[in-house]
Amino acid sequence: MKKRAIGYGLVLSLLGSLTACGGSGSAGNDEPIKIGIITPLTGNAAAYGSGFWLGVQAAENEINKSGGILVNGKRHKLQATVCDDQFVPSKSVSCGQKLSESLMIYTPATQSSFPLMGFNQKDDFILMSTSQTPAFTSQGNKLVVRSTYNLERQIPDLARLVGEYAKKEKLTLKSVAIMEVGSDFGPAFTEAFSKAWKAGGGTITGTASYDTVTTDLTSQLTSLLRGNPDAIAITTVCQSAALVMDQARHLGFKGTFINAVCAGGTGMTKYMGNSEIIGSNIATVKTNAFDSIPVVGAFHKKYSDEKYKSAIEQQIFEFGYFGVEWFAKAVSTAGTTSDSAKVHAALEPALQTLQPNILGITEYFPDTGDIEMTTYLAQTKPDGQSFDPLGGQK
Amino acid sequence: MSVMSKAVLTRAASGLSAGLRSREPGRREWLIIVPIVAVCALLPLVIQGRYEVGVMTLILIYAIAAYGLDLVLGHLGLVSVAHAALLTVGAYTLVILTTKYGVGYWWAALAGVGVTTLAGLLLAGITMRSRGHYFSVSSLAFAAVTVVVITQWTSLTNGASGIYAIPTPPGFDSTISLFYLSLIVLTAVLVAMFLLTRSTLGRNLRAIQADEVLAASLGINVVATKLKAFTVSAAIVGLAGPLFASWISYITPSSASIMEGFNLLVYVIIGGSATLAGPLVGVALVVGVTEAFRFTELYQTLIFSGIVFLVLLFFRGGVVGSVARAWSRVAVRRRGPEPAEVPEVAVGPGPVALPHLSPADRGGPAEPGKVLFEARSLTKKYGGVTAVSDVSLAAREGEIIGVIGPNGAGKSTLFGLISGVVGGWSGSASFAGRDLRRLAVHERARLGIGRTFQTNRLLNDETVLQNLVTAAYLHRPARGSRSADPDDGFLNTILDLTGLRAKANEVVSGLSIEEQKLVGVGMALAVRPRMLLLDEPFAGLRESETPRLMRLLEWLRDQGMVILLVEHKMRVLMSLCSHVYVLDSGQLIAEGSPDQIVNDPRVISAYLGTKNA
Amino acid sequence: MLEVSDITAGYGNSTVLTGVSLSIERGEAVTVLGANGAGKSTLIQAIAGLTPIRGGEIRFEGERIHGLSAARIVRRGLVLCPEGRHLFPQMSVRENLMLGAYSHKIRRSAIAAQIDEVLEIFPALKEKRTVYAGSLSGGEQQMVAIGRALMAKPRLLLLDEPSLGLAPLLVQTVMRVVGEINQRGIAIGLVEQNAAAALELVSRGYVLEAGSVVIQGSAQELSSDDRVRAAYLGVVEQAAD
Amino acid sequence: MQVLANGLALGAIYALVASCLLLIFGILEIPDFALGGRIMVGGYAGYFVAENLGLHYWIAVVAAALAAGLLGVVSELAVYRWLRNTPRPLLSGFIGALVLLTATEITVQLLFTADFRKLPSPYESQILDFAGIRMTEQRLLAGVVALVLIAALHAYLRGTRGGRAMRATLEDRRGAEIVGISPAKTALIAMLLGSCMAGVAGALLGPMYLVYPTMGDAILIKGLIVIVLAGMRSSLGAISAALLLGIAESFGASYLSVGFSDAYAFIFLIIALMVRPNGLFTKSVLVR
Repeated sequence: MKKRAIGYGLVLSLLGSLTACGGSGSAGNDEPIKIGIITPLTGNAAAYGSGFWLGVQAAENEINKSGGILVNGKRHKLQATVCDDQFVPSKSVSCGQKLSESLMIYTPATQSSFPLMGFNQKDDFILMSTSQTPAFTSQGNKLVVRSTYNLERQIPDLARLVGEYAKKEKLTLKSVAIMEVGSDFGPAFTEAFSKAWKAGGGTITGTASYDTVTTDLTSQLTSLLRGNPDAIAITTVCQSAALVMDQARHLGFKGTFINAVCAGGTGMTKYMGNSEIIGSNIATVKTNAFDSIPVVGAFHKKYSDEKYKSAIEQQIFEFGYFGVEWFAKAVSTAGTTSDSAKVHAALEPALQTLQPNILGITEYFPDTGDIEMTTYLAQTKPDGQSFDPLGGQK
Repeated sequence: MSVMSKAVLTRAASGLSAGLRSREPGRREWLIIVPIVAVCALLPLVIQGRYEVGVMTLILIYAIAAYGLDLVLGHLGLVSVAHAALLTVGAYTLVILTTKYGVGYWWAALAGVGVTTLAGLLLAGITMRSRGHYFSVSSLAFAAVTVVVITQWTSLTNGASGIYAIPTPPGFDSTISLFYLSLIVLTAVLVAMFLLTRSTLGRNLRAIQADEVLAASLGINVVATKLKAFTVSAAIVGLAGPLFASWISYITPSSASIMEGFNLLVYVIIGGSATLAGPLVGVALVVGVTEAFRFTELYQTLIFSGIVFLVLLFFRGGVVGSVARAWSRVAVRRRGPEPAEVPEVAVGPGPVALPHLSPADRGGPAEPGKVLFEARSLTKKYGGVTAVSDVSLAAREGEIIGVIGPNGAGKSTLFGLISGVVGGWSGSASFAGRDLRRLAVHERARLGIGRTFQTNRLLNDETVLQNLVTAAYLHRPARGSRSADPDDGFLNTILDLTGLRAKANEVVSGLSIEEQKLVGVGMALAVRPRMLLLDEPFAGLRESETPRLMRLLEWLRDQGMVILLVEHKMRVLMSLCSHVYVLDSGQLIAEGSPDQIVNDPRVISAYLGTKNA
Repeated sequence: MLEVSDITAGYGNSTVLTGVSLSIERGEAVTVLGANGAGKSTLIQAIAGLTPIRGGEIRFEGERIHGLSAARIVRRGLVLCPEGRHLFPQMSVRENLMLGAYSHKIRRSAIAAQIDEVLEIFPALKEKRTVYAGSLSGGEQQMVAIGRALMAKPRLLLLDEPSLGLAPLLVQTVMRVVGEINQRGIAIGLVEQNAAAALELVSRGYVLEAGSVVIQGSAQELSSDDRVRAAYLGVVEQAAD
Repeated sequence: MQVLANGLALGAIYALVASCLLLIFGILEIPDFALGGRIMVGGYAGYFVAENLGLHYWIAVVAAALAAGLLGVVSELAVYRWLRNTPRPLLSGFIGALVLLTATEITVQLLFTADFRKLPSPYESQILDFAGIRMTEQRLLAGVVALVLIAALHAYLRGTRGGRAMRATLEDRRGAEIVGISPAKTALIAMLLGSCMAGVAGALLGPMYLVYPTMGDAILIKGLIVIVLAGMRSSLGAISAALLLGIAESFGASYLSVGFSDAYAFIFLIIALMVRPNGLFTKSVLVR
């Protein structure tokens, strides 16, 4: 009886104290400019989402350390608030509603972005995303912006570069099998890549779909390898791509790997047991993979701290960082702390002042929210260093 | 506090206090719905802001689904993780119809309810025969397959990318109006849940949850009733689907995941399963608390885990169940025990005659001497052991037949064969000209075979009257009759015959063994059998109680009923039975009049003991 | 030896036993009679530590044993042979017997010796040592159950309905074995429905009705008590007519 | 043949996890979802010993067993023991175990972040090629160790006093209590053994599939499916069901649609339960 009473007390006091805490939000002092971050901090995608949030925080710190954002001669602090959505759409919506006061909400994935597209215009906030899905910018939403490629633009580039690579290395690289991840990106990649690849005279020998939760891919790979492909195209982030490559090699695959998402480098080698495999991996990369690009090298040097290592290896840190930097510059350029449309339009001139940048974003199209980005082909050496086999970067 | 509101609160408390198993709520317990809905309706006046109202709307929508789940969980005791998948099916139906086929919102929503119901029936069909963990894991598999099907059926569902720009219901496009629409639906669900727990279906579900074998022996079609429950459950979840789609405005297969289904379960458990307010309170607590502690980021999940553990350990009936129980305990201490609920049976001298029991309404008047039941060469084997071997017996109308034999001789198995609980036997059995072989337990009960069990099987958490009302399921009054007594006076008669009138409103588990035995007999009578199988009804009765039951059986016999009586008390058998069968090790070793039996040397050596022989 | 004073026990909201007291002396055989549901099994389970009591006291050889785990009670020499036997059906007879000695941490060879000793009492089980207990006949299973209880070296053996479901011949055998065990100096607490057989065996008895002791006395007193004759020995009287 | 080998390797691991689940379920009557957390903790323990301390892989495996075993014992003492005494242990156990899984995963993430890690193993880079069937040594090792552990568990259950006590508890709980077997102690030992084996599973999987907070989830669900298929009581049934499931999955993914590969296990289960609602390997038993 007594134990029971203690239990009741414990639960009630816990609930009570927590609700009390929850109620008191922190109020800003001099009208900070608010940016909302919706990202998975727990669950399967936690590693990815946390890296993104680290990048955002790094940019926020830097901006606030330098006194904040200058708008019409007045300095405003930047305030980034994070909301963990675990990649669950209903949580993304709650997060979006909670952060709808923000001038911009920035998310690191399609899963977190799409749920907000229903109300970002009504609630008047810019929606920035690292979504590569074409639909993100083809819906006529006036307040969306990408901080990465639209895959419709990138994938044909990839197919073309791979073709050039094969010619240069005198490799037989005609038939490709695709391991697509069962999210929105996989099928979209398969569609775009198949079209471009076949247009270049290649063939697709098969497609297998899998869930990122699944770690044993031997069944799918055994099936794909029956088509004797010259290469396997992989559409997932590095640790998952590493699993595919490892297991394909173990099953006797000797060809090339084409990575659409993972750029290789240490982000990949740390997950690979067999370093010989790595040399045959080629990938499209955005500028940020090459330390040899001065702006990228400098940035990586600045954030060489252990705590950023994993986020930078996953190439998600830079996206978090640059999106915030770009946004801050646009607010400053637009000269407003509240008019989202004006800020959205100002992203264009702001980008011009940020050339060259760590992501290699060269152009911005305000009408749709799409961007243009410099991409390269990368090959990873067994020691984890990447280089451009086509000679664009050394 | 006015007298009225005090009464309401007391009712409410007792309504909420239904702890772990569902029970029939009092007639006025629906009053608890009023404050719930009122508080919900007023909340947006206090708590404003798009985000806050949005969260509250989500709570209402999840609550609707949680009630649907609780129908299966609280009233059938089945732990389903597939209900989030059902919700998603409803949401997808709306979304696909409105965005791809341009169907109007309301029609699409209606279709959503329909398709969800069908999906629920499919789930029921797949899992119907599984119980306990088997059911849970089957439902888990159902959810997993739903996710895969939605993901892979790209042409219809857009696959993993999901569908966005989902319309809101016309006229309810603001956050606040969607909140009130959800509240209206939830109110309807609350009322429906209340009515359902007091309906025949509710009673039958409780009977099934308590004891499937008992339920079937009362003539309840267990499979059909479960199917009905699943249908209603899925339909309620189906109501939540379109609302959810409109609220979220973007839907992906992940809403159907096992984790989401598990969350729904947690809501119900935390709030209090099988209570009227529990699921809503559970959703509000869990969703509210997690939203409130979002700022703690990762620790949010740990806090959540801690709360779930504490509730599981200390709030054993969920928050609502436990708080209400504690409240009613305090109330009882302060004011003395609550007066028993107003008896729902008119008190008065019941009719002495039992016209309902006359076989007249069951195909002709009783013809004493006519063979009603006949069995030939009944044999039942369990693995290598023969429990009943080549037993033949017959029973004539207006006869009490005794079956005796040492424990384990096969008497209970024999009863099981006749009532249908035990299957897989050989031989033949017919009742009133019907072959029993292909008939299920409930069908035999409907044909007029009633029974009691050796170890008394009753609805222990319910009152005597509720037990009888449930048992009288087959003979409910015409639609529209409001009387709790389904057959004016019939249950009254049973109460008189069994002498249980004074205890009509007492909970069965609190009765003495004798009284519980009589409730068992009363329940068997409420089925209005032509043949009554009584398994040791006199065992455990005090000598003073024995004559009453004997007179009752004699009287029933005189009404033309057949009684098959397993009993150890020889004096009782001697005076009641016209014919006695003796079983030993599954075999019929003797039969005849009681006098013949007691003098049969085989019987003396096998059963009565050689000592005096 | 065993002193049960004024115990109350029950499940959930219902009370099964109210103020039951009884005692068993060293080496004595005592029976508890009662109808189905009178509380006999609850009483015996409460003594063996399988059902908690709500009030009263249970002492074994002078020490309080209520509240102790069943395992500790077994170790003290109070062993139950339960109703329904509760054998391990998919284990051999030998293994079942071995487990009977579980609470005494002794060497394998000692266990083997003890098994041989027990099998002396049940010669019929000797050839069935390696057979699964579940495949034995009811009578054999009952023998294994008693044998298993003996393996724990009891000073007081409680038997719950040992004749349940057995043919009369086997009932006699079981009762004879129980008598033999008693003669070896082991006290017996016997719960039986078969009152005639039980009263043959014991020196004293209690009659339990609706959770209370209503009659107690020596076997002769009980046998000649009208109420007992009417309620529990009716069968015998009828047969004698 | 390659497909069959893939399936058998997979099935052996399923069998190991299923055996742990079955042992714990049999004794504790809780579907121990949190075993997934202990597999993961085993993976992490192995990672730290092999990568950070640079010790040999086998020491890492032992460390994994110890860490997971310890966590299992703590879970039993701090959580499960109390959940079993609630009025609806089935439901409390179901919910409690799932919540415990989440709590374990979050705690590990808070301590070590959600980063993926590679547990180094000398056997991962060695590829065996036997008559056209290719497999890494690690994979073969995992399958063999899994089967050896299962055999060891059976030897323990058959041949020792403690093992007999455990089997007795599995067969007749009341009977076990009556002969003086303490249910609490048996539960603790079952948790310890099951968890240690789960920890080894984590260390075996780590080199092949990486180590991260949710690494145990998928394998756990497969294990659960296996024991349900097997009827939740039969240990030999569980092993057969595990191998069957591994092969079915492998063939399904290789020869049927690859898109549905993750659903084969579930569809397999649904069909099996429709035919045999209470498991494939259950016998009807005489209840007297």
